[in-house]
Amino acid sequence: MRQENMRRLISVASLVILALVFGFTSNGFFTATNILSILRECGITGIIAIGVSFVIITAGIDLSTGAAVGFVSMLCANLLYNYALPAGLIMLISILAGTVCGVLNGFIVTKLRVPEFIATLSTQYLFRSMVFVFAIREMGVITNKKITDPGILIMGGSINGIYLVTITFLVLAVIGQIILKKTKLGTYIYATGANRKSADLSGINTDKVRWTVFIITGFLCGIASIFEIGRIGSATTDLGTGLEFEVIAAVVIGGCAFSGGRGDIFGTTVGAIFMAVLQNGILKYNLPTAAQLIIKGVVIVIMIIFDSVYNQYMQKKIHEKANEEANEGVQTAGGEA
Amino acid sequence: MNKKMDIKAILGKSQRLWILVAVMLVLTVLQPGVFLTAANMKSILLSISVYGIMVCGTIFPILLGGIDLSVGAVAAAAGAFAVTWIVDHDFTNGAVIVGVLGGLLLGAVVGLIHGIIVTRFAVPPFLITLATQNIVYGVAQLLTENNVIACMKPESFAFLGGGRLIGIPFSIWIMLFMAIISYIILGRTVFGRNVYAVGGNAEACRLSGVRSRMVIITSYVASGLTAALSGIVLASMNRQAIAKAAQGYDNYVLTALVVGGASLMGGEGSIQGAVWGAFLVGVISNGLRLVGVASDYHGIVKCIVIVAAVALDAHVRFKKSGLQKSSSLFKKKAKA
Amino acid sequence: MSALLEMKEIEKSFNGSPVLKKVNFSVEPGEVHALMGENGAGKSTLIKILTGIYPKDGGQIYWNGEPVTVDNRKDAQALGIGVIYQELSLIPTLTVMQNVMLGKEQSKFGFVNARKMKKKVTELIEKYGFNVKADEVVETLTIAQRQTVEILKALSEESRLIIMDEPTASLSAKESDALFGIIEQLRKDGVSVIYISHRLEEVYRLSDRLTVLRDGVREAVLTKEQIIPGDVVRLMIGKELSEATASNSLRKSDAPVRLKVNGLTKKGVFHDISFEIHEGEIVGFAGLVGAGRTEVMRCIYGADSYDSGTVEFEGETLAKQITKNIRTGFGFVPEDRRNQGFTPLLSIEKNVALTNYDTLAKSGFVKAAAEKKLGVEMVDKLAIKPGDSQIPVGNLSGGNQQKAVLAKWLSRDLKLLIVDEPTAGIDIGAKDEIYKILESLAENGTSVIMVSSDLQELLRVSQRIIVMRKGGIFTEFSSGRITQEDVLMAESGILTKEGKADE
Amino acid sequence: MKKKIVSLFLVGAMAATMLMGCGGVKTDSEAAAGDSGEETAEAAEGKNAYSDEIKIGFLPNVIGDSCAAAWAEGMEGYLSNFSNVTFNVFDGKASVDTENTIMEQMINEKYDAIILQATDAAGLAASTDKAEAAGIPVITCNLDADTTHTGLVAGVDVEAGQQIAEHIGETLGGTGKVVIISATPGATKGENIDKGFKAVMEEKYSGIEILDEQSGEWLTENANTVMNDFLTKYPEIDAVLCHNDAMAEGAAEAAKAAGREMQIWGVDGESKMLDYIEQGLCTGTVYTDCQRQGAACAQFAMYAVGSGITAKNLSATPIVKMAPIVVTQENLSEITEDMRW
Repeated sequence: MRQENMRRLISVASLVILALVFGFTSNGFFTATNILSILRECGITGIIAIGVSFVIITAGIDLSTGAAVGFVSMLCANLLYNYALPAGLIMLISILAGTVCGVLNGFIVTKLRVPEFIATLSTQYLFRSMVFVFAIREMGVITNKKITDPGILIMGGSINGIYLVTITFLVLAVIGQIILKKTKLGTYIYATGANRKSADLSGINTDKVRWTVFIITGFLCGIASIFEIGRIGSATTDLGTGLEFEVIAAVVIGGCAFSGGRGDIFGTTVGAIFMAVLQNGILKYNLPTAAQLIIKGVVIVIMIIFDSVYNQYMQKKIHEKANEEANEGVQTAGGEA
Repeated sequence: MNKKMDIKAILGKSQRLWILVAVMLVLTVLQPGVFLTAANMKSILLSISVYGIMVCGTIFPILLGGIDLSVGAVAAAAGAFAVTWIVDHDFTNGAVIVGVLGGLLLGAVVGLIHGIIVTRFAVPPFLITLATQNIVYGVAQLLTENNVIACMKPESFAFLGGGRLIGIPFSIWIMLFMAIISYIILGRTVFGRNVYAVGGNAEACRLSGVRSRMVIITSYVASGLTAALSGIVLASMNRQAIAKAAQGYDNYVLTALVVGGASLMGGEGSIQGAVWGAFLVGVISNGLRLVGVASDYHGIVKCIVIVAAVALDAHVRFKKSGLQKSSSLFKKKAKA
Repeated sequence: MSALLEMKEIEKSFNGSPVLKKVNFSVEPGEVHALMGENGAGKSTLIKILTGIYPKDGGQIYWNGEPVTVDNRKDAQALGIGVIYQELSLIPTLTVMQNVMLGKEQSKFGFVNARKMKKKVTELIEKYGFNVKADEVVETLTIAQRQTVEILKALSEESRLIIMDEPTASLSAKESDALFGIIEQLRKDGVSVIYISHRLEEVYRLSDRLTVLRDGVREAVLTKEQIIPGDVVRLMIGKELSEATASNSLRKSDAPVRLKVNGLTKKGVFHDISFEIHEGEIVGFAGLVGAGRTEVMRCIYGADSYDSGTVEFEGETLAKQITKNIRTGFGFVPEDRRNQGFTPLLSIEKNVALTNYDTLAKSGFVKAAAEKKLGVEMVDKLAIKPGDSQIPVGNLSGGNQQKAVLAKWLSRDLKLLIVDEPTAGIDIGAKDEIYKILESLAENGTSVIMVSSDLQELLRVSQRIIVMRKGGIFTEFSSGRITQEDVLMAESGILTKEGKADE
Repeated sequence: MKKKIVSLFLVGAMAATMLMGCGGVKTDSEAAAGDSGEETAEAAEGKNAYSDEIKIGFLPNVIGDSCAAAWAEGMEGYLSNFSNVTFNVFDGKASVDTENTIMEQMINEKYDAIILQATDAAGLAASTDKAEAAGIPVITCNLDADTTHTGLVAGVDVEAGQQIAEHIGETLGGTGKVVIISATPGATKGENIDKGFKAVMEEKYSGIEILDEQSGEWLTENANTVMNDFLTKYPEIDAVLCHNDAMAEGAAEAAKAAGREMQIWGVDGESKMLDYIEQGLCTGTVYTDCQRQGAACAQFAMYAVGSGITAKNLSATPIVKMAPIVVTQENLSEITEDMRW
């Protein structure tokens, strides 16, 4: 338990250090507006990252989230434009459509036994195409339309400067953390990821768990889509392109291991904020785009390496401790024999 | 019977590649006299040649259970280096040689860095190569100064991507040549044997005296090299260097590899499978265009074919092994 | 009185080859029923069908006389069947409590009641006096502690039938005794136990009845009175094996020294290890789990680094590099066969070739014909079953896997072979073959170091026995005949015989 | 389990609605207008173009292609005359998400003017509104934003499509077969070219058949692939319309390799395309002087900064149009060396 707290402390510390570096070397980083807009930027990534954390903790991966957001957003925009459905219904449809995306991913993974990476890579193609199926066309030509429904646009808004997406993200993160740590499902997610075979042996339906995490991810993609169209005030065909990689980067920087069984939503939240801070801070320097890219890459590489070195160090310590105890055990065993 | 076994062996023992045969059959019927012609096959091969070259090197990290997502960026940077060097040195043949070698070296260096980071720090290659992708694209931007650098001469450079040998585009020859080299390395050399072995169990290999680290580093270098080569071919084909060249090619490469039977867990896959995989993706895109399906909807068909191919393969394997209960879905079908 | 469990005419095939042929098997309430058989006889498969992991091809299972279907682990659990697996099946990142209660959490609306569960697990731990705490994370525990968590898991299910598959494989003597105590207690509580083990003396001591499987057929069912050790072994393997209880005559070798280890130390793991190995000698290393034997061997081989001390090989200081040591004539068969011994997806041929490319390749290119020839040769020589060098090693049974690992080294000009627990989890027939291989190697001048926890094996094969304890060398037996008891006592720190008696 | 999550979310949603009910929630541009209430008054007077510190940002759809480079060059050329102006170029990465993020940041950093090439007209409307509400004039370059803003220096896309259609129609004599290699589906510029092209074809040249349209995703190599497939499928093609020059070059290579001759048209007029036209590989393009277009944007921006004009003072977006110049081999010499980019 203490180790877990130590790890959290370190990840928060690295976030703070990064923020301090930006704060002292650039202008206008530590202003209320900027910090609020950083929290806004990480909102959509963060909401999806909660679901993807679940997936990665079960040792899976989801590459289709960006495309799913694109598809759901376009579907909503289409329905708003063509049928002028009420905002509440649109939100429901959005969440439902996202969930369906998740159901499909889960179906391909568990029922068709296609590995997660391949399954979600191909549904990424599928969802991208679905965007065009629902794209609004005029005389056969795609014409993206502005959304005028205030109920949707308000979702991109803020209360006293705090964006709704930020609030939702944080609320969902807390719920996610509770699911992971306090519920049966959470325990099963860890068990499935750390050792699927023995989770199966313990009577856990791991296929069901894996399916569930995909459904949760889809559900969250649906929620994220509402904020996406609320913010942009439209849905465009390229929406969400590359989002899946940002999400995965946030999740992994937040401490979830690809090998499964490790990480939590606290870490993911820090990871999502870290990525947003990095993106925001780099833009502050007015550097050429090349330098921005290079700095971003270098910082992430350093973070990953640091994380790995730290983990190895902790593993070694655990190992040493176990060794010592084993030797003590032998001692007592021998003494009494 | 015997012949059938041979075809199976060539296809890399993977059922999923039979999908290719089925797809080609359907297209031949749909587009008689158009699809199954030498000219069309040539244009399919040409369309996959650039990432086909990448596949020949990227398969190495994949076989090790790793991944290289930076191939697109490396291609852009290498192409940018070659072209800018040639442009800056008066388009001489000498400049072409230096430019191409320099580009390849750049790719190799990126691969080397990946290899060293992956072996030294035991970090997930997925994330590392995703991050270096930014850095390398940054380098490409530096080289091109965010502009299009046209390079219409000399002939020797244009030949790499645009020339023809016995009526077949030279980039196809390069792809085939690289595929054969990969095939020989994987199938006939100690290094190739070691790649499969390390991908299956790195620790066992270390204890058997295999220099696992060297194998891993060399594999990433190979991936960087072929990515650079394909970038140079692409630059030559387009007669220009741009910083955003080859974006998304990592996706094409992965698709080709997984459709071709490679397991992302490592230890499984073959170069012939990967080339067949790339070819299948090329055939689908070509076929959809010939049939006249708008490019908007290609993704739907691609998704179905990939899932069908991989699911069929998985199903056959599970059925054969008898170790796991077959998916309930197939069970129901069997009963019905 | 009807049987608690009855399995009738169970059938199962893998890849078309039958593994179980109409097997009958039954367990009475409150009995300890041993299930015996060589590796590949079908024991594990039978158990996996019983617990719903594999679907059966034919036959019927009866529970308390009622026909039942067991489709998954949950079904088995609902009936009251608990399992302790040979391979540890815990979730390393979860706590002891979470592991014990996995799949049977006490919860309300999906939320787990951690306090209640912890109380339950703690009570159980106290009842049996185990050395773990409920909220420790499993990955921080020792192997023996993890084993106790496994047992806790089965106990917590309040099962009426507990299956134990090689439960003592990695337990110390004291821990094993504790386990036998638990089994006695279970028997008294009316709980039945299916006990699977290769350690015959445990089986003879514990079991009320005994079923022998051979090649997927039930060979015999014996009651306690009918159990005669020689008979059981004969039934298992179909021939009689002499089971020596005392060692060969131990002796010091006069041959030149091949390996000289002096003051080898790795902080916190082992210290001041010094010994010599002569040409053509088989030296056994005895000791309890955690005594540091494996670690010493890995350091000598060059797989791990050490802090101080020297290792000399034929008078020259040894490199700390595996590749160089292999060229010098080293061979190494690791303890953890599955994770360190072989590459499961690759064929026998390619696994064997892995260490032999210095002769099987020319300037980096593999001589495919020679590679194939070696594979076939090794399969024939070691009788690896099934006799096809193209089969992936992962698909073989444990004994055949171990033979494939040994085969990696046998075509080389070996000067020193280190084998670590060479026969763990392997049936008697295969064990015997492996001993013969080691002996013939020694006859041809190869020095063999054998680390083993199997006392019978140590006594049978070794010419000298070095006993390690708590990271140091405790004593060495190098003359006369000794018994299992002598070694056992030494491992626990009591000297019954003068170690180096000839001095 | 799922029920639990849903219900928890619903509680959160209800809480949010209650907050909204209190009138606390503001959309983005409302908030921006509120924040900068005082500043707007100040900005209405404008800044001194020669002495005040002025920050101008340029956010193109994507950087790395020749158009963006030429625009940036043109802007820099003009703005470098003012020592008090700092000028920054960003990368929109052809993504609405990225452009919105960068827009927001420029607004936070109180840029004095933003020159924007909107990846999507509707997609950037909200951000543009927000900027304008915060008193920052937005000048769109080439691609419009679907809302009233300070100015648009319009590209020639619809017109380019029309002009090319006219040219093809005339030279083919009203009958023939045409294929289109289009932009990435959904890209505004491509859709606009298509609109112009198809409208003219339908109206005036009904004898010309549009055989097929496939996407080359802006890329030379993809256009080459698509063209190869067209050549395989259609034994007779008289003209090809490509949505940009890069794709026209790829199509030209494919046609050359197949030994077929036809008209190949691009749009943009980058210098490499002019070379292709000179060599007879391509037929023509619609040239825009992108450097001058960039300079015009910069001038527009400086005018807005100096005068303090924002969308508030306007009822519709003022538009500056660039002249579409159809370039073929005959008039190639009119595009002099210094006009090439």
